[in-house]
Amino acid sequence: MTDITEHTAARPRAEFLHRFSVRDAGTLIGLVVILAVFGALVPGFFAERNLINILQQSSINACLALGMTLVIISGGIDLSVGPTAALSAVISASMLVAGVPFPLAIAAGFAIGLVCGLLNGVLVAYVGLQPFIVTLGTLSTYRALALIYTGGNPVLGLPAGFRAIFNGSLFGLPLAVIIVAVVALIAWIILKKTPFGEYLLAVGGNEEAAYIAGVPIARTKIAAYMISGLLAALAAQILIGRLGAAEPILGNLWELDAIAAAAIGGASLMGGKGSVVGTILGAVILGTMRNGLTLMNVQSFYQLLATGLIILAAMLIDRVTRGRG
Amino acid sequence: MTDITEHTAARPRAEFLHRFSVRDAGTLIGLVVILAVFGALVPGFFAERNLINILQQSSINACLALGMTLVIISGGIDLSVGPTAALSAVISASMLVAGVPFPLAIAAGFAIGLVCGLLNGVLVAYVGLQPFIVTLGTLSTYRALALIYTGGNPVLGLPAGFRAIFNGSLFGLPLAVIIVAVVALIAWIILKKTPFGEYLLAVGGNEEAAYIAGVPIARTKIAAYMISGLLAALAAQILIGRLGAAEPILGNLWELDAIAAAAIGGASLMGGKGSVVGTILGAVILGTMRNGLTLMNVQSFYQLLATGLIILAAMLIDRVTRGRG
Amino acid sequence: MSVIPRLQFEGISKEFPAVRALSDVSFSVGVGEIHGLLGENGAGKSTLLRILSGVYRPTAGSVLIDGRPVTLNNPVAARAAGVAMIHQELQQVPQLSVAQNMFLGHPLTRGGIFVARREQERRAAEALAALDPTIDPAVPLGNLKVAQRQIVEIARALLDRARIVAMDEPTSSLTPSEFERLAEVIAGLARDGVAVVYVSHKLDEVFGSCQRATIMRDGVVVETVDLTKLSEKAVVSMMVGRELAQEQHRSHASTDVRLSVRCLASATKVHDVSFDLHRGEVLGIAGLVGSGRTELLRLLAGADRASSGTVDIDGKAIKLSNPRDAIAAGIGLVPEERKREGIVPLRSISSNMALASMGVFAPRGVIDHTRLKRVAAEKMKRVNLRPFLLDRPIRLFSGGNQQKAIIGRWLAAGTRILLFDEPTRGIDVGAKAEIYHLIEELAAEGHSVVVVSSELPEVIRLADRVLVMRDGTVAAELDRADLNEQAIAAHAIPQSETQAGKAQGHRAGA
Amino acid sequence: ADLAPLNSDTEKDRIDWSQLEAKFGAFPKLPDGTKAGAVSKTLTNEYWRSLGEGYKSFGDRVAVPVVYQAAQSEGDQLGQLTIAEGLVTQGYNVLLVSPQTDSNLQPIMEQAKAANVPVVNVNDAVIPQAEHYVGNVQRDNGVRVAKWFIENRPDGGKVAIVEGQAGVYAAVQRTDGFKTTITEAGKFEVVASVPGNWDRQTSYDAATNILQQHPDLIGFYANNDGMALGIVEAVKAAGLQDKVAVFGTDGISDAYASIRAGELTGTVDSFPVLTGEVALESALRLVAGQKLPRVVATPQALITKDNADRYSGAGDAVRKALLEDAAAGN
Ligand SMILES: Nc1ncnc2c1ncn2[C@@H]1O[C@H](COP(=O)(O)OP(=O)(O)OP(=O)(O)O)[C@@H](O)[C@H]1O
Ligand SMILES: Nc1ncnc2c1ncn2[C@@H]1O[C@H](COP(=O)(O)OP(=O)(O)OP(=O)(O)O)[C@@H](O)[C@H]1O
Ligand SMILES: [Mg+2]
Ligand SMILES: [Mg+2]
Repeated sequence: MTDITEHTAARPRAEFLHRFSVRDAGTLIGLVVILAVFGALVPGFFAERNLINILQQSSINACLALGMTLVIISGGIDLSVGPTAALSAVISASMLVAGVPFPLAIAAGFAIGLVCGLLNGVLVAYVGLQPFIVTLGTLSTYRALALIYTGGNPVLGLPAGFRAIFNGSLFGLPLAVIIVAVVALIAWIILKKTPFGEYLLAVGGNEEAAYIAGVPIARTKIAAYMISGLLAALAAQILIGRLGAAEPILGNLWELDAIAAAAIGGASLMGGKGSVVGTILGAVILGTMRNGLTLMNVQSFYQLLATGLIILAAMLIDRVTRGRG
Repeated sequence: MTDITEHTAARPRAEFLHRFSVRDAGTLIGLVVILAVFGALVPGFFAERNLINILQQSSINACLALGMTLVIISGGIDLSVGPTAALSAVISASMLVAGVPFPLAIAAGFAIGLVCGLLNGVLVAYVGLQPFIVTLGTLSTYRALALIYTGGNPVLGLPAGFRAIFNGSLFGLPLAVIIVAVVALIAWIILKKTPFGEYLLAVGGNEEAAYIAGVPIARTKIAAYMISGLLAALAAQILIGRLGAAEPILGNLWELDAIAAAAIGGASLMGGKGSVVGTILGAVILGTMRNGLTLMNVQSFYQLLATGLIILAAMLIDRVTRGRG
Repeated sequence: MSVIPRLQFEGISKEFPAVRALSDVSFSVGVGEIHGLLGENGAGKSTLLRILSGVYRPTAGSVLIDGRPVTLNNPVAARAAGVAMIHQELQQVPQLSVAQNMFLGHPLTRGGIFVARREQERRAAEALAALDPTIDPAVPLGNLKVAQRQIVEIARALLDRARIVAMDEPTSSLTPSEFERLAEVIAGLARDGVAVVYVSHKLDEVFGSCQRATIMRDGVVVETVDLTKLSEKAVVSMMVGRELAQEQHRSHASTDVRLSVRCLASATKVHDVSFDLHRGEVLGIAGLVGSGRTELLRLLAGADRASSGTVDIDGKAIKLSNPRDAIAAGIGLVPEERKREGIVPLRSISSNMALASMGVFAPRGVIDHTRLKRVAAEKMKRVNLRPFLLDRPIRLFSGGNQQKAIIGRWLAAGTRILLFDEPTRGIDVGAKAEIYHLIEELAAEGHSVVVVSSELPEVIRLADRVLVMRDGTVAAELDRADLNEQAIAAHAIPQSETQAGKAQGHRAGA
Repeated sequence: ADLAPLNSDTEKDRIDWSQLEAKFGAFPKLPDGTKAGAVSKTLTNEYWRSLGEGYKSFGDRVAVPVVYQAAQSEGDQLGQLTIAEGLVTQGYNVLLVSPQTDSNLQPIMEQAKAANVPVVNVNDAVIPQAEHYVGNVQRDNGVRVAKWFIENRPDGGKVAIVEGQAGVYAAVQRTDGFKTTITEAGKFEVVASVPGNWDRQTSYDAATNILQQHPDLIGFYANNDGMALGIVEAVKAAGLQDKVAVFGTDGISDAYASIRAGELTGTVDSFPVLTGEVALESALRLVAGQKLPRVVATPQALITKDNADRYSGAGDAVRKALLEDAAAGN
């Protein structure tokens, strides 16, 4: 019926590692199935160019989803990533257009992301409001600030030099993909190897126990939201580099994709559980799906249907292969 | 720091009632503050006609939010209410246009709502998937079905007789308001007076203990989602009665408003907690805000800003007046 | 004992909204002293220790360490002041490994950046060695049984090399032999000058380890006594404020078979269990940790599904696919892990009580609250709930009173077969006597009762007949006449020593 | 050399759609196997579906297959980019794009250039680097409605605007065109300009509130027809249908029906089917190597009960009517 009836065996270390990789393997199987289906249906799907496209198209969502994963592990949620990105984007962009040196403008964008995250974090951790509703409130607030700041107009004409930073390639891979891969590596290290990672799991897993053990609850939560804000800002920089313009309405509905990627990857919205590898796979699953459906020229209503069904299917495959999420 | 350090009072019956009304009183104070502000700023804000407008405009969100509250209490969430409403609306509407008798067409719409809820519930309760991600998946799926069914077109020309059912007035109050008030009363009775209400609170409060105590976990959860689906369908009927047309894109982002109303009203997204009175007040707060901002002719960017800030402010007032949510 | 005590409580008071949990509590603990803290459920022991460990702030009064007042505003400050605490409710993160839990909040790092996992695991293993070397510090804590988790909690406190160790019922789920190892560890701490405050409802433990003890009742100190000069009985009467009648076992068993279990097996732990339970009988089940007792009860309660076997009640075969089936058949389980499996924390005592018998209270679909109130008042009076506040959320009650409410749940549901899993874990002598008395009364009324307990005296006190389980099967059935601790232990321990050594987690239970 | 950022409303290098044949001759012969790819905003709006019909009907006429895709919602910027990138990789000879925003399809311009595929920006949001634009003047939309009020309500009065999604190009332009024109006329007061988020229900509620506060309102202008139809219901519910004029934008079929029924006062039709046909024609002329001006302007017209029939017949009839209009100089 429920997980009450099943209990996991208690066994030594090997089992522990095994158990973890099994979760991610579930997600991986989901991805492989989807790849196989599209590979069979779409000629040229496995062309190197297309595979790179998929990675590139998944990179922004992956970037956000990594931050989202940390927040979710801490027992929270961040619905404000899109507007955070927008605010960061329009401010960086208008500085760039005004001739401010790149590093300064980029730093300002990152600072915006951190401040947005800080505000979310403080309201959740110190004031004690529910994360969902806090970030629902800031979702509107940050978006409004971006719109007011720009008067609703896009900021156009970003310098080519700036765009080159995020538009280049290295070893045949788009820089955006490489940047996100590095971010993923760092996130993985944070989660697996640092005290902060443990704190995140502890705060999300059992806040009371964490408090009694002396874990700095508030600081841990705030840091998670700040990282999420920072990564939203990074995603914004990548995107405006790609588009050459920053719009105040950029990042609409990003939060849903990011949450979907994290959840497909095994993060539990009850907190205390989530995986960097899983999240990346989740983002790639979503990216692959969009790419494949487009190449198959599926009409948009049916694409929407497929999106819904594939999210459900991915969760089912995941559930079957790795046990209850 | 955390709720470990502060605990709410404990005393006999009087205190118990008191404690509960204190929570709702927090929300009520929020509403009063907002009313007072708009009353001071907007001439004619307190005109009877306008107050009725506010109730009428809050009624659809209140209807959804009631279902959402039950789902949230059970420890879940229902992101698919908007698309459920859309699917129910287009199917009822096309039956009406085809000349099917009203009761049958309305019943079909309700049936659709129940089926949508059933599917959500089964995936959550029996398959054991996370509610957020299940309903994120069905959010796309149900929307796609509504779009495919109508080819994206609105269904127009609803019979006047049908529209009259939901557009009438009784004792000077719009029928929609009365219907939702009745629904709220039923929800209140369900929560406070029936075994099912106790089961909802128990399942959301401690699923494992509820299981051992013989609570039918799966059925309780499924029933919550089905009620949410049914109320989405009811909201859809009210809306198409009012607008005279059923659009497949109806109900976009309804879930966020409904969740916001429930959360402002004191429901905890961790489950086991929530109040019908609070939710209704939450919905009226949001409705008042929209109404007041429109009357003040606040420019759209600033309306967005105000929406965000008022959600945050309502939560803050609530937090201050009634202690940690 | 040196002149300046290591730890002094001076006039500590603590008020929760509407509850005065402590008033003017003062006593001191010397360097190297093991000081018992005794009192009934709700006396305020945990509250005092939570103040000591920085979780609560006192309303008045101060704590002195080595003669100097200290501010203990949060757990970190308390830890810095040299206080380590074992909490009554296990405070652990199931997702993290054993070692990570033990070092939570103050991990060992390499270069201040990375967690030194290996080193943590090594040190954790060292701390665990004296208590239970079979626990692997690298497994996720959620995979351990309660008893093992409690040992981890103890080992965590030892890591700190604190000046003061507060232990709030550290042995509530441990067996006597595990206590013995703990007692040695505590004695070692005392030799090193650590002050130990030891809370337990198991008086023999307190008498065995402590010289002095402070007795509390209703938030005030009754007296600090020298245990070498007092009898257990005298201490008990100081705790409860009255004489406790020593009751003897009385059997009410009839010959009618009520429950008949044949060849019951689960997919994992239980193999081929058969027994009969009679009307009015109290059947004890003894065995080592992991012998499958809990799982057997869960099968009977419908919480887990049996893979084979039959269960008959009054001669009729019943299907047990979920707890509802069991409840309908008149079976109710009082579970081992009260917090996780027993209570709905935010709900009131009445709601928790009524949960299993909603059908009774809502014959026409709407709950008859007057009736519910009446029944709740009646049942809670019968189990002697204290404080008698039926609408107060259950999470604010002490463990013993939570347990009483769960028993009340089955009384209200008209259950005829009651399954108790460690019924007096964490429960004080007074309440324990009440629960024993209650169990006997229930038997006298014709209920059939199964009691699983790791405390052999408890089994012997209560049971008309005892099944001894070993490795998931019934190793022996002992009649009351043959009942003694040696006999039970002889059947509980696996035959060959080598086998016992191999089987992880098996610890001598007697 | 970089092109100057395009402003489709003011660009000098332009031609009216009716002049195409006169200036560039009959439709040229195309290379064998020519196929066109198109991506638009969302199919949940009839406007974009009609545009697709236009693509298809012209494609059928000249035997060119057209693939027409759309994003899942109006806000789905990256999804649309993904679709467009897919079309570039799949080797279509020309792309027709209707971007969600001014910049979300920017990368396509570069990728397509690298792949030597011409891109035509069709309507609504304007990519600054676009080399080719086919569409109408968004701002003109609002201007036409304002002019109707100025002509038909000489006494002036209170008017209100219900806007589309905050920050969306078309919404901003239409609102601005209406507001500026009507304010300059002097006698009118814009008492409210509030968001309707392209949503019928939101617009209904907003209109109810506005009417309640300004029962003497003489008219509404909504940024699209769906919102306008919601407003019509609110006006009816308030019993003011004889006093309040309601205008929408887009000319979807429901708007025509409502106009004929005497409920909606009018809409500004921008003839999406015709626009689609003209856009594909222009795109294919580019494939054939013709050098078209940067902007090809497509028609729009204010539709009221008086002229509704003239503009709602079969495709060719409408085309003829619009050609007449063009010749007459509106
Ligand atoms: N957070 C709280 N809020 C309100 N009352 C509380 C709180 N914590 C404890 N109490 C009350 O304070 C009193 C003392 O409780 P405490 O837990 O200290 O007792 P105890 O002696 O440890 O009991 P036990 O032996 O059952 O563990 C009880 O009446 C309890 O209900
Ligand atoms: N060797 C072991 N190592 C770790 N866990 C064990 C071991 N043996 C048993 N367990 C745990 O015990 C469970 C089954 O034992 P069960 O709880 O039924 O025994 P029990 O006799 O009731 O023990 P306890 O006295 O602790 O309640 C298993 O699910 C398993 O998690
Ligand atoms: Mg205690
Ligand atoms: Mg057990």
